[in-house]
Amino acid sequence: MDSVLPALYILAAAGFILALKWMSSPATARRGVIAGEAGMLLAVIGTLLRYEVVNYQWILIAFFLGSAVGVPIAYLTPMTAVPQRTAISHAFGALAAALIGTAEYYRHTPHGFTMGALVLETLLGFLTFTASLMAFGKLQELLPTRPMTYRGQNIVNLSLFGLAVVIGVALVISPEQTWMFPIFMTLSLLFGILLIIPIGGADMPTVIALLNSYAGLSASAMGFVLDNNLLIIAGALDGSSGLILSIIMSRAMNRSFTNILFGAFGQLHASAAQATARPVHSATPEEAAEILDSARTVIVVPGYGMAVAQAQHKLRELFDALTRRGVDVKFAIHPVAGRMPGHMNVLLAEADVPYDKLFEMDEINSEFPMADVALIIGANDVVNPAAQTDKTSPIAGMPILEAYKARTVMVIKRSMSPGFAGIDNDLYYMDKTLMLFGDAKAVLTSIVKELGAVPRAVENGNGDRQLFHDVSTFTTRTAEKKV
Amino acid sequence: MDSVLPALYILAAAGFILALKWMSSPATARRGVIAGEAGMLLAVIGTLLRYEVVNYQWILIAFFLGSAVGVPIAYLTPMTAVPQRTAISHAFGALAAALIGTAEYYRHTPHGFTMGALVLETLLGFLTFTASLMAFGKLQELLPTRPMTYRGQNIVNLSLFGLAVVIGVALVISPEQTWMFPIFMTLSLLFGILLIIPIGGADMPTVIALLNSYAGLSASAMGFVLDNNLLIIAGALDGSSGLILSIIMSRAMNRSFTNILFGAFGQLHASAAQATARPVHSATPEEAAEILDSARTVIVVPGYGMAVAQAQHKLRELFDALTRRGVDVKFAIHPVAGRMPGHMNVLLAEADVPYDKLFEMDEINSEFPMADVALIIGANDVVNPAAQTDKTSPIAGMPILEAYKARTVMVIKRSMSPGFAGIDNDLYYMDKTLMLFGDAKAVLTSIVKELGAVPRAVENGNGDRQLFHDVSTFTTRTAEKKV
Amino acid sequence: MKSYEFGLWVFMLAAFLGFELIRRVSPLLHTPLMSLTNAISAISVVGAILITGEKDAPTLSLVLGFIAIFASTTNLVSGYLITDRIIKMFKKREPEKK
Amino acid sequence: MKSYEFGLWVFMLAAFLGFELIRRVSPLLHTPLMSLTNAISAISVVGAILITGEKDAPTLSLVLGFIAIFASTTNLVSGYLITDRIIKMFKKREPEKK
Ligand SMILES: NC(=O)c1ccc[n+]([C@@H]2O[C@H](COP(=O)([O-])OP(=O)(O)OC[C@H]3O[C@@H](n4cnc5c(N)ncnc54)[C@H](OP(=O)(O)O)[C@@H]3O)[C@@H](O)[C@H]2O)c1
Ligand SMILES: NC(=O)c1ccc[n+]([C@@H]2O[C@H](COP(=O)([O-])OP(=O)(O)OC[C@H]3O[C@@H](n4cnc5c(N)ncnc54)[C@H](OP(=O)(O)O)[C@@H]3O)[C@@H](O)[C@H]2O)c1
Repeated sequence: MDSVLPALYILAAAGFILALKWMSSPATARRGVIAGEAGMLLAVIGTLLRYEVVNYQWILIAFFLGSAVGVPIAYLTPMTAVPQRTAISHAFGALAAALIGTAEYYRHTPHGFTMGALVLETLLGFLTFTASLMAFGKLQELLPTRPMTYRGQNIVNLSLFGLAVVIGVALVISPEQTWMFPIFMTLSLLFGILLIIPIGGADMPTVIALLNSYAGLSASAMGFVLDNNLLIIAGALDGSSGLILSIIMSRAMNRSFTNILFGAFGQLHASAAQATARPVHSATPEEAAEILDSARTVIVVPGYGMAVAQAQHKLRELFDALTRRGVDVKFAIHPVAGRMPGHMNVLLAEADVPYDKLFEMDEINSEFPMADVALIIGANDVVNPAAQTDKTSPIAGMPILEAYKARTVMVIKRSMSPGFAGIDNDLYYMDKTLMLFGDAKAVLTSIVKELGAVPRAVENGNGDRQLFHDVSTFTTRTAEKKV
Repeated sequence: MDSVLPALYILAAAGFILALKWMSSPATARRGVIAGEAGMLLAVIGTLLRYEVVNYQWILIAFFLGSAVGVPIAYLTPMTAVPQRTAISHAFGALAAALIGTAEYYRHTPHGFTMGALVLETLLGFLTFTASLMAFGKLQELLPTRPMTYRGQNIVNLSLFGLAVVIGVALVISPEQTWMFPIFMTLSLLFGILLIIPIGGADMPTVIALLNSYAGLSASAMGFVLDNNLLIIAGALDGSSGLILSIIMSRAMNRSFTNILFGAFGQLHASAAQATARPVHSATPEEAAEILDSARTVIVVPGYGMAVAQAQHKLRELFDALTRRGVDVKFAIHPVAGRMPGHMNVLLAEADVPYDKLFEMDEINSEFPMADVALIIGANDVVNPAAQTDKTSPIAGMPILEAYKARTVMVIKRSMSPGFAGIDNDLYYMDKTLMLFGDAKAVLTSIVKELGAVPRAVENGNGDRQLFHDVSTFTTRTAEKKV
Repeated sequence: MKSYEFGLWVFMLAAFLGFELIRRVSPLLHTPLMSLTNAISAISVVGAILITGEKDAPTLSLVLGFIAIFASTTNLVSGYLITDRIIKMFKKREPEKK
Repeated sequence: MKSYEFGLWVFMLAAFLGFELIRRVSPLLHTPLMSLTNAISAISVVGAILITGEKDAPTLSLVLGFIAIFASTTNLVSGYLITDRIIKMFKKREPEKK
């Protein structure tokens, strides 16, 4: 037995590693999930069999309750709510780590290096717990999503954090002073809340990835406390995953961590969106259907609005209808379209769009000049040419999808109101741009219906397709907020 | 001190990891070498400072002697001899590991798991030692390079290996039976020699990579014996590197390990190369210079012959001359061109060809149909269309550079004799193929000289370049072995 | 060697490995990646079992451990199941390929 | 925990890491990669120092250790220097780029 248990743990760690390795491509991803599950199973069995573990009843009850809660969460969470679920799950994970650290402290009161690890574990655990709960609240819109700021906020937060660190160090030096522990706990919990208050709801995904990283580090620290390699490894894998994702996100938004954590960005620029009354061309779904039908190549740019409107299934229907008519349809996916990494990919996959039709920014940008139509569905910042042209813009330097280079640009959104970054988009005022105002799902439904009615362009006797519309003839109206 | 030394080791390991990480691209490769050097320095210092180490004089003398031998090797080895140097260095490394294991056995006679590791260490160490020496001998042509086979060879080898394993196991069971150790040693040494005898010189690079892997494993095993993590890590990194390189090589040759180790491949097919007298077109360097000068795009395919002839510098001159004349010149590098992984890249880099002109097989294959000239210099197997067309060919299924799709194919080699795989190449007999018989360096020298004499095609009043030659007018002669 | 020293070795290697592995994950799969790492972080369940199941665990350990097991099991179960659910959505359309 | 058990952890992680790292190395650099790993394998020098420098090392240890230090130092020195020499050859041509 004594030589089997360590082997189980090593195999469990290998399972987690393989899980991440196989996650690298869709073809092997399922195998990855299975490897991860196998790893977890081995880890749990390997732990239950350890000779120190003698008391099973509470464990089994907790297992049962946890599964009873976990299964419905897994099956009932709509795909659009995945960010929230991720947040709440970080809260749970961090809470577990923090509580284990607390229990260990009161039971064994370790010293030296181990106590240092324990302090780190509980600090990160508790702050990630409350911070993730706050993030959940903002994403689920239980809390106001706009950043809440007040003068001197950063100073207050930093001093609080400083105080927590000081007490933490004091605990490491003299672990016997148990009266300090509850204070330390409270400060960590409080800091988690204060950390999130000034951050806008739209910045949550980056913050969540960062919290993922903290939760991972907390688990690693627990591994040092309990002298358990498996915990150290799983925590380190988790920690690096969160860190990399947040780096990818902030890079794709061309922003720094400090800016996200202390910038209260969403607030700052919300005011920049004064609806200057400039004329735009708008079109009806029938007109849009005609144009799409006569195009040879269409590039669809989905964004956050598609997610909100849950329009992915209708979009698939449009894709099918156009493909059947011989139109070449591709999807251009910006790395931060939507509100979490890979958001669009998941939604489109859910709606059965084949993933070989989805293209990353670098792959597709060169194709926009050849595209007849760029169909933008509820995306805004990710196609805003200001990022390239206006050096003073808050999104200056952020890489964008160059939809403005397509021959015709069609935009589905409800109004002229801006997106996450809160800035106006010149794309909408271009001569070749047509606005299709309305909810993404509703507009797409109409277009699909109209497409059924329009006779196929290829059947017009004219073998080769040609764009026969002149955009400038469409209704011109003055842009106003519609919502 | 006691807490500094482990830190030095951990940093050393991180240095090795970063070294490999930064080796991934030319831009960071130098940083990688420095990280590796720093890691090694930390490891050596960290070891010298350990309290067990009290006796310095022998160590310093050995350091000195080793450096005295190592420095000249590093600076005097010509680039074409890098494979041999690699082989001899594996021999040294493996010998070190084996001797340390031996010393440890006689000093402490470990038991159980540790003894198992020791047996593995010495087995792999000794066999890699002799095998690498043999490989060195074949590559340096001190030994006959053709595979030496006899009936029942595989059986003899396997029984010898089996015997070594049995004695090894016996040693693990009762380590006190010291009389077995010399027998075990001798068998391991012998097996190393016998392992290489049936393998052809041209298969050596793959074998060397495999030996690299063994040497790494041996170092890892030493880490288990001496209870030293740094050794375990460095050995494991080494071991995986060798394994991956040998997998890459055998995959690019479309062969399996077993086939290389037991196949005596080079021998088998040497007989297939009967010079069936078929006519080929041959041309003079002047004619070649004219054709190259009038081309717009030239793709150069270098091979083993370029390495043997040391023609890389002349090739660079040709590249410069053509580029100056406005010809677009690219280099197509097959993964197993030459005799070791990355062989062509190093030689061309040595001759100052910018590495952004070198293209891997997958990148360039689609460009051959658009190329005016494919200039093949001492390459044979890597452009043999039989790999795609002839299912019975020994290289069937090996991915090739599709030089045969170019408008004109020019081949520089000394004769009609085959390359490493020993098979005829239909490419040479195509109507659009011109053979330039001679040593690669000599032929390239003449072409470069002629190019100086030919007036520039673009200056012929005719703005656009055009191919003005008709290949079929060139001398036709009957193919015969020339060497 | 002290045991935390071994811990540092393991942590260093695992952190490097994590970076290399995650950097390779296609952006296509970033969402399931997040839920997978979530599920993996439920490994805290191991620590929770250890403190709850111990012989003569004090009530505090029992209560905190119980909550910790509950919380991590929730993560574990929902994390893997939802990852699986998401992954299943990713498919090439077979008929189109042939 | 027995010390070889830790060794197994470390070995597993390092082997995975090695695979991930090496798979990423551009084929352009396979030759210097081989000499770099060669140089790294000279880490045997650590073991050699340990057996040679020990207090009261028997003559056998001294002799074998001496040879081992010599052999690995040769590798170490020539491995790094030649890698450096090869790497220096790889350069983009600057004037061409601008
Ligand atoms: N993906 C990530 O990981 C991540 C993380 C953090 C931040 N972000 C940020 O999120 C932004 C994402 O850009 P994005 O272009 O996808 O979105 P966006 O810039 O936020 O724009 C979304 C647009 O969708 C429209 N919309 C909302 N509901 C709609 C509905 N029901 N039907 C139709 N349209 C609707 C909105 O206009 P109307 O109100 O006029 O309809 C809005 O302009 C970026 O700025 C990015 O930096 C992303
Ligand atoms: N790169 C690796 O890692 C590696 C490892 C193991 C095996 N291999 C094998 O090596 C082969 C490499 O293919 P390859 O196309 O590069 O070489 P190859 O097929 O061996 O052909 C080399 C050609 O160069 C010619 N040649 C020799 N010396 C010459 C000189 N001084 N001047 C001009 N030409 C000369 C030879 O023809 P003449 O005698 O008529 O001149 C010969 O046909 C493959 O079969 C591969 O599988 C490669």
